[in-house]
Amino acid sequence: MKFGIVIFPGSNCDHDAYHVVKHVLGEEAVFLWHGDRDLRGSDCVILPGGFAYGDYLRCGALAKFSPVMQEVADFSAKGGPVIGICNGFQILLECGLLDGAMLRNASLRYVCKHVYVRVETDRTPFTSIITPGRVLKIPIGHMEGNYYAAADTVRALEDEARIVFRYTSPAGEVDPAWNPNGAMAGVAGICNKARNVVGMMPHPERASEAALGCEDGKIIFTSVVRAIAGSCV
Amino acid sequence: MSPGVAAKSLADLNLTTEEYEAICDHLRREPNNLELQIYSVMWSEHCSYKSSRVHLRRLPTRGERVLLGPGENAGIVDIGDGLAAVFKIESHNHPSFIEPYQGAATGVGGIIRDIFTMGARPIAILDSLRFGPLEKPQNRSILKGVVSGIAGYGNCMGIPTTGGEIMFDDCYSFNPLVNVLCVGIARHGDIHYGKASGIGNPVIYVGARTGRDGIHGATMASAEFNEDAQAKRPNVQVGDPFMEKLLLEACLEAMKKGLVTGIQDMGAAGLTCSTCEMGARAGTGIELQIELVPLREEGMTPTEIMLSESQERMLLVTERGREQDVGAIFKKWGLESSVVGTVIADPVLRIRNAETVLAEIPNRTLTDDAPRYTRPLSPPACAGGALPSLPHVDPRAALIALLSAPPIASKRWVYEQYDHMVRTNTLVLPGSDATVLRVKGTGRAIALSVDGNGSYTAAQPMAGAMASVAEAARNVACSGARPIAATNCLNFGNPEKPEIMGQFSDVIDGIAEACRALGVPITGGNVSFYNETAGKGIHPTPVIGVLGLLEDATKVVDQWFKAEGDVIYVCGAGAVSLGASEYLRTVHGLSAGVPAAVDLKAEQALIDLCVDAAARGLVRSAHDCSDGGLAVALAESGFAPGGLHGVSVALDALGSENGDFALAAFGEGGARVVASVAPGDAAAFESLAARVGCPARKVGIVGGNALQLAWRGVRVVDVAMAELFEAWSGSFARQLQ
Amino acid sequence: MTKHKVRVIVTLKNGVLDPQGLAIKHVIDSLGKTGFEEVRQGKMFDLVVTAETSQAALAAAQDAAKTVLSNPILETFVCSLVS
Amino acid sequence: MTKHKVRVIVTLKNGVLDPQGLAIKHVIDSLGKTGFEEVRQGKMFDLVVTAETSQAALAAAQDAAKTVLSNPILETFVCSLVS
Ligand SMILES: Nc1ncnc2c1ncn2[C@@H]1O[C@H](COP(=O)(O)OP(=O)(O)O)[C@@H](O)[C@H]1O
Ligand SMILES: [Mg+2]
Repeated sequence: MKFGIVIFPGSNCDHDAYHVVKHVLGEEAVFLWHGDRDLRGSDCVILPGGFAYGDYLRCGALAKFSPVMQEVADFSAKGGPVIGICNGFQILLECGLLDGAMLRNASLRYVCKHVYVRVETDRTPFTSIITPGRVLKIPIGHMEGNYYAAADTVRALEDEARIVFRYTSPAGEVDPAWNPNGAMAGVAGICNKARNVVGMMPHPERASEAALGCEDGKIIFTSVVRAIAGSCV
Repeated sequence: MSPGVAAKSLADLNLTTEEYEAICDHLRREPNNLELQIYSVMWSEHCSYKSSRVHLRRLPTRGERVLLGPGENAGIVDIGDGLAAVFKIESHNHPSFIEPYQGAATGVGGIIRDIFTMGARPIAILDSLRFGPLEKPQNRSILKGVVSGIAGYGNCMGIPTTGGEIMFDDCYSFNPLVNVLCVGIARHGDIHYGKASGIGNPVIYVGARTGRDGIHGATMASAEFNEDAQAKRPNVQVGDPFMEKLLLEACLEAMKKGLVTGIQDMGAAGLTCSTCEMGARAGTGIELQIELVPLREEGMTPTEIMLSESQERMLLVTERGREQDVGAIFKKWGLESSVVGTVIADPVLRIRNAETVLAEIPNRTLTDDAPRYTRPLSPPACAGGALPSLPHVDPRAALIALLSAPPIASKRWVYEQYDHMVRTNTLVLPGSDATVLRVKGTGRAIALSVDGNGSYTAAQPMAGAMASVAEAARNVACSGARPIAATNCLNFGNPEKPEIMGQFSDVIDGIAEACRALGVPITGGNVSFYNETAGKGIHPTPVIGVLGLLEDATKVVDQWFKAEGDVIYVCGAGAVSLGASEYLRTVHGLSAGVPAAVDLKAEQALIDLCVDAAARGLVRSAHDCSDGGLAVALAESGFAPGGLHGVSVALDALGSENGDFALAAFGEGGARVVASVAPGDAAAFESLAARVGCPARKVGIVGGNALQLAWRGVRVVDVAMAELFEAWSGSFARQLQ
Repeated sequence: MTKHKVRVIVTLKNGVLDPQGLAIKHVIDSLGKTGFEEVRQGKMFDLVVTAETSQAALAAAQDAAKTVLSNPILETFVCSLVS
Repeated sequence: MTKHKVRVIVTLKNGVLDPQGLAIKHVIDSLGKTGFEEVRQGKMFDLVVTAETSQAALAAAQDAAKTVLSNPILETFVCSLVS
């Protein structure tokens, strides 16, 4: 299957996502240019991490105006799987494809380290083969990952099981001490109502090879490969 | 001298009367004001290396792997598979004192440009920092500003900052040091140079527009600071990492498409430096149409345009007729490009405004033929003096004090602010001796470490310099990589003072000797003089970056103990001393004595052992002994990210009969590494050690929850690893609150 | 067509946590400066807009503020003409 | 003692590069919105200060603006009372 990885000016995890898709998973990967209105036949779109437009103004705020985002919106409206990682998540929020917004980390510092996230639902293409409750060790790297939404939005996310990943302790307990950025309800990742658009702050592409010390992230990519293969049969 | 050029205005330009006369000789006439300003910046210490060049010649610069030594924007070494590592270290000390965030950020931006200018894709950054003690609020705020500036720039660029070091001393309170190393990877055939070749070729300006930032930055870096440092503030440059990211991608794309004949970034002295250097290197000249330079501010004078140090700008030369192709690539990345001049046959820098010639200077007189001085030097006085006899201290308290001392305590607070994983090459995360980066598409990895020790160098410049080279090489070897090349950043006081030049000269000799002995030629570097405020200078602080090559990336070793029952060896030989040590400073509040002499033969044997043992898979961990000595190294080896490991060690086994416990536990120096070996590999490890001629003494085993040190049959230290870890891991953040 | 200067002030909505403002208040307090009850941080943009009338410039600025400069989930904004 | 509201506006000095402003202008232009000649970004702080008089509150805010809220190397500021 074919993954399309969007390059915005300032994206910097684009090549990392490409590497995992192509060289670790052995799937097809193509880059999608922000100025084009063409997803090049992608089966799944990845909005990679980085600093689109320098993250100037607000993270993700300027990227939402890129022509390619109209295509991504149409693709997702038709049920196509889309994942935003880190800055990609921020862009999905700014575009309104996902609910909520990001504030600066409670520490007010950029933080790069491994964290633990509990998978809350298997009802998204990106978690389709993960048993809910499983804890994954995946790194984060961001300055604005402090998820915020109005109280009723958070309630809706909870009620509809749209919180996909939550920061927890290694044992899977929700604990403020293991919340790296102050995110509301420990949100590390969410999905839309249709469940095909997922945003997450942790970087699974940085945890997909044994050489890098951790492979827990790979299952997120494998999940979507399986989900798409399954839906084609 | 012309009546118009008073001695006072020469002094303002940091030029001497003799230099003025030399300018008149070069030009065979008097310079006009623009020309004089251009000479002033190009002949500044920062650009011309006028005080250091006669000494730098003594550094070894050749080696089988060296593809390009000092002289271009960065050094280049062969790393096999048709690939090369391009690397260099730079200082940004003065700007970081004036405005820590922007000063450090633009320092990072500058060194990154030096790397991609050569056609290499930057893959990692390391930072070597010096601050005054954290007790002073001002030092804390400088540190915070510098760290967030490095993070702000590097993170946005998507270049991981994967290693570095931080040391503290009061001498850096008014003169923090910010040295940044960047390394990139290029195919041999893709390397580009800063040469203006091909008469008639267009000269193209790309990147940010020119504003009034940083005018006279190079001159500022070439003079002492005084109380009116604040008044120099308008010089501050603001970095735009987003612009630089676009510039990086666009330049690499243009190079890949064969559109770039020559390219150079605009760093110190901006447009002036890049135009005259590119011409001088190619034996050609550049004619610049100043009215074509894209400006950010209105009413800028030619002098301001030529001297501006606005960031994120590059100058490139393409073949005639390819201007549009170049323009299209930059446009795709949202950047402007403008033809601003032409390569000419006359070896001059000619600046015109429409038809009027504003300046015409033989370009080599600004570069190779700039003044060079053999400044008077006096042999450095041996600062340290003898060690007083030390009162007894509780060894356990001493160990805890050392582990929580800022130079030794965990730097997690710092490196968590750096994206150290982007590009997914970081095989060894920060915290271990060297940073190790895989080279995708090959089975190899490179390792890097930056090290320097101002206390050592202040006490004994030559030995201190040798120790820094040895430490950096040892750190790299601990990871299993063979050290292959080095870069250096020389931070000193005022070179017009003979004692400073004496230190400088000795440091060069020390670096030269150590680099030669360890087979790590110097491929580039940077000299930063005038690190003085109100007449008070810093310690002479050479910082050495060593690059190593790991043939098989899967054989990488880190510093952490892995398993209960593994055998602990102390490998290596050489004298150990408490002189100028962290123990003396932290526990006894003293700076006295001299560091141990460096035994380069022992260092080489130790490197061989580390590299060979890693290649054969015989070591589970290797950690060098540096600040805080053996006891600290043992504790640090036990602070494994996956969980703490206790150790039980008998220090007597080291054969330090005539010393005392403090010397054995906390003494520094010596080519020493703490290694752990699986019991089944012990015999093979020992015989390998014998073969390479490196002593390896079995001192204990990994296991338990405590660090236990025995001395003459008595258990002198027995402390829970958790307690040590708490002291070490939280200290830095606590002190910054 | 003349140039008009418009200032846009973007503030966090009431009730949205402002971690930066809190941290700044903390620093001010710790310096021993008293009386600071609350600090909230916002953004400010100075726009130079070419338009027929100042009202047209203001409208253009309002449009930019709404679509680009602010995030309706977190923020509100006010635009005003500067002489 | 009463509570006073003071607004502090911090702007970059003239001539200091404003990368954010440039990037924002670029996006506004690319959306086809015309007439935007310049965008410069600044910061805004709303302070609630307890003081005897509004003048005292203003003076306290000015002091905080000078020592904490602005960086004199790059920025200038203006404080004003808000009713
Ligand atoms: N300024 C820094 N930036 C990034 N990493 C750092 C910095 N300072 C220290 N580190 C990391 O912390 C670890 C310990 O540093 P240090 O005590 O200087 O090591 P060593 O004594 O082996 O040279 C190393 O992995 C180093 O790279
Ligand atoms: Mg070390």
